[in-house]
Amino acid sequence: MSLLLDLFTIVAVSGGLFFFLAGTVGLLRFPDTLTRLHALTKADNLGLGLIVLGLLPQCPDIVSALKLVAIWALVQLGGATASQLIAEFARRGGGER
Amino acid sequence: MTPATLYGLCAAALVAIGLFGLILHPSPLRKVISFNLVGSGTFLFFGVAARRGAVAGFLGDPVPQAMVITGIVVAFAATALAVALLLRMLESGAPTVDGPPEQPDDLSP
Amino acid sequence: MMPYATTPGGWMLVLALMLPVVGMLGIFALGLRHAERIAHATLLAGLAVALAIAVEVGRSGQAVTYLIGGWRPPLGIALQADGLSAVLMVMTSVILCSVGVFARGSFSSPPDGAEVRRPFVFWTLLLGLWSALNTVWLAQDLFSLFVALELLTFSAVPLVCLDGSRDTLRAALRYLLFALAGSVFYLMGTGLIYGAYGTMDIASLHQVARADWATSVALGLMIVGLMAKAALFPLHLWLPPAHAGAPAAASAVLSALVVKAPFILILRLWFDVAPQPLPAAAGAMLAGLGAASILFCSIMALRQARLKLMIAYSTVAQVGYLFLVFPLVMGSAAEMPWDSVGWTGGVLQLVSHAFAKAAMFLAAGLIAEALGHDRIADLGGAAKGVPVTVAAFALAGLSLMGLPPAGGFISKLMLLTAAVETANWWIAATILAGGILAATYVFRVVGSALAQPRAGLVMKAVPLNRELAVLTLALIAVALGFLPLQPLDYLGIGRGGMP
Amino acid sequence: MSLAVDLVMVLLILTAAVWTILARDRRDAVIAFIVLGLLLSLVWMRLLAVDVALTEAAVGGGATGLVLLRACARLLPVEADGALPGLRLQVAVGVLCAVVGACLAAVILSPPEPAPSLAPAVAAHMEDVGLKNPVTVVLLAYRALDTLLEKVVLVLGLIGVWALAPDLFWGGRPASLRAAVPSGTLTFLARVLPPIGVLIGIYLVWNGADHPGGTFQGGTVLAAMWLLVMMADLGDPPETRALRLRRLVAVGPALFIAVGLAGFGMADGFLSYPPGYAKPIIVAVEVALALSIAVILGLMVAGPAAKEPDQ
Repeated sequence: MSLLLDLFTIVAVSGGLFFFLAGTVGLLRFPDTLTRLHALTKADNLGLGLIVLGLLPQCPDIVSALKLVAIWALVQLGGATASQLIAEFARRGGGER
Repeated sequence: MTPATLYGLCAAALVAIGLFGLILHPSPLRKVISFNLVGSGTFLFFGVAARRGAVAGFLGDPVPQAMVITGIVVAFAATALAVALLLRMLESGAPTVDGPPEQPDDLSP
Repeated sequence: MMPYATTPGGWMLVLALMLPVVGMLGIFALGLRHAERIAHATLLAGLAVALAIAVEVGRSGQAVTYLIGGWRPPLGIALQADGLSAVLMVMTSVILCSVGVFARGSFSSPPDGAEVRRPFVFWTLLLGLWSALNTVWLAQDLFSLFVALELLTFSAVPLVCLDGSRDTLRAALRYLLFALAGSVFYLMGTGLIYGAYGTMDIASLHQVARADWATSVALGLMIVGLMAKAALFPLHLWLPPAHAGAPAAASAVLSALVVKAPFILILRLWFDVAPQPLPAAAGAMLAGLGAASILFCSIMALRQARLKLMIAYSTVAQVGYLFLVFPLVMGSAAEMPWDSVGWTGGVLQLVSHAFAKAAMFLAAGLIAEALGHDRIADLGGAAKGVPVTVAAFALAGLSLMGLPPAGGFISKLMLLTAAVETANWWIAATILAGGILAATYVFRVVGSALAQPRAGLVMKAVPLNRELAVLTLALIAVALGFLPLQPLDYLGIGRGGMP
Repeated sequence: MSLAVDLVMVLLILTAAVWTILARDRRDAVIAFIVLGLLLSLVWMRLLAVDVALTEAAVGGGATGLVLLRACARLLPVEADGALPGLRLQVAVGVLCAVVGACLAAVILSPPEPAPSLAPAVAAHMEDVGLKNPVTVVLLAYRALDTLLEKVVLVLGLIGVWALAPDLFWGGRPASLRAAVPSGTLTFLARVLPPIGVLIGIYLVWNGADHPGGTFQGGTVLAAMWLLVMMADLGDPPETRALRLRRLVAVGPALFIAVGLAGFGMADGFLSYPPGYAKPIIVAVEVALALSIAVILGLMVAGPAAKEPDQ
């Protein structure tokens, strides 16, 4: 049983890493702020979700598992707000440099 | 080459880079940032001493770790005071103290 | 291994530290209405505590020690008042009390009880500065001394830009940047010392210090950092505009006391922490910078048009005298460094300069209040308007120049004899040249103050009690001149445990 | 293999540091510094110093970054503000810094054997204090004087920041922290996050006695939540003359000193705790300190008074 869980963890975490990589490539390749923002938020949220999912079976007890999920939720909240603010700033023509 | 020694060398490099900025940058805000860099390097030296002193079942020697926490607090207070002083210096275009400061050239509306 | 044990009078050391902090927090929490009462009560109580500690040190013949929380170093922190610290604490409290009396005039809270910025900030920072100074004199732990140095910087910098004009703000920012750079260098040295010895306590370091590469790099960094904070010659650029820009009461405390704290730390590192004997070249280098300070900054003082800027430059010069002590004491024949003439001469120079410089800055403040400006060229009529202040300025100048019977004379003579004994002729020459330069810039001011006033010069009256506060400081500076001309054994108390 | 991770971390840090110094525009320098702050908190995790990692993340990346960003926002972008003086000077200063760095590296590369440590001494006396987190035991028991003086440094820093207000504005409210253009998203965040943040802050303070955490880390999180509320214009910065605010700032250090002085009577000296009662006293002092730190940090970021006190 634990072998299955370890296998699941490896697959999920590596999937997450792949999405992070995709997000970073998107950040470097895309032309303007809004598309970069799009790439970043989508890939990173999905990447982090997969990593947290992958780590859940490794948690010693339910409390630390819940802490992991809480961390994931907070990063979602923070990330979404930050990207909204940057998008509004970009749409208002800020950050032309 | 233990991790502690590696981070010690990184600390030495941080101090050198920060000192370079502290001496050369004419703008006070950049000097404050460079001071924080040198501070981070200095705290890493305490961290290396703490990691090497990890005995008696502790993950690290708690005494230098406590000193680093005190040092970080003092460094933050120093940065906040320096930045407030810098903003007030640039705002106080007018030498008179009593009236509200009129806007000099390089302060955003 | 540790000579520390809490001695009977030890609790007074804690009082000396905590009294100003409690006073400052009281003023902060209760507002300005009570500020002056709290400040004066704290100043008087602190003076009593400092005198009691000095008496206890003299009576018991050994250092008064206190282990904070009952924990023995190297785990805990020890406070210790040896002869030197007791003298410094009494000096600090006497100067702060007279500055308190002087400042009552310029920093009084308005009668309607409304809270105003300048007096509130002045009284809180003055008490904060005092607790920092007492910690520097007493703490035996290198990291606690770092926190004390930061406490000192945080109290002193806002005092410099208290009047809020643009150039004092620029001077305060430059002072803060220099002080922070010095503190971070000092902290780096402490980090390396902890990495090498695993303790921060001065007494234990004294017994285990090895003359290896790590220790010399650490002590080198710490001393360079402290030199920046003590405004020694190449790193003195921040001091004159900062001390001249501050209000009179603040610049008196800055020049007389705040600049001395880093020097005392260098003295402690040099003679208590460093493995003895230290290379003579290092001592000569420090003395060389000190001599450069004396000559260069005395000449700069001569060329100043404003009185307060001239006094600030003379501060840097007189601090240069202190750094001459290192080669004189190391080369002396006396078996213990503190039995040598140079050590007593250096400490006496520090104390007499503190009283003389405080009196000078306060006198300059009163002259500026009376005449409305402090341009040296036309101080004419000051002697008629504020005679007691000009007399105090002259007496303080006497001590600065090193003319008998002032304290400065005794200290410079002791330094001179030490220089002759240890055949450091260039130091002897510097001391004499410094004295002559000091004489020229003091007489220039006194001469122009005695000149005939311009026609129709109207002068503001200055209350007598403020002038008397300045006069007492000047008289103390002169009274120091009646000390005997051989090493004071009081200064050697409590240092026996450190061979 | 783990050394490779550290090597990558060191390379990342040095690039961020060089970028901070050589960035042409100050905003880029501040952003690079914030990145550096977060990387450093990872380094502290690698050095197995969890309390310090929390502090570095809270301050290095968070509070200091916020102060510097607000400074950038209030200073018009001067072009190429990061321009360095002449090349010859750069080379000279570069050599000097390289020498300092080399001396430090040489010291690091010759560590003393066995590495000196006070850990056994800390372990030996920990049961007298009754707490299980060694760093908190050192901060609040063995070296309690340092922690007390550090809080006094914070209060003096606040007085120093307030002293920069013009005489006319003394006692008034600091400049408003709200963004130039109000944004609905920020208001949403400022309504959802603070309750969670306050809970996390209290958890950090409460947990600090036995596990990593502590007064300063918890206080910084509480201050961040207060600043977030003020930034979203849901609350104005308080009047600096309000006595309630002043007593909130002074309550932490004052209680710490009172407990310390009480040590004369109840225990064997200043800042020592009666045996058996050490833990409840220390936790009480920690709660008061965290409150004061949260208020002081928030006020220091808000800055000096910028408008006349309300009549």
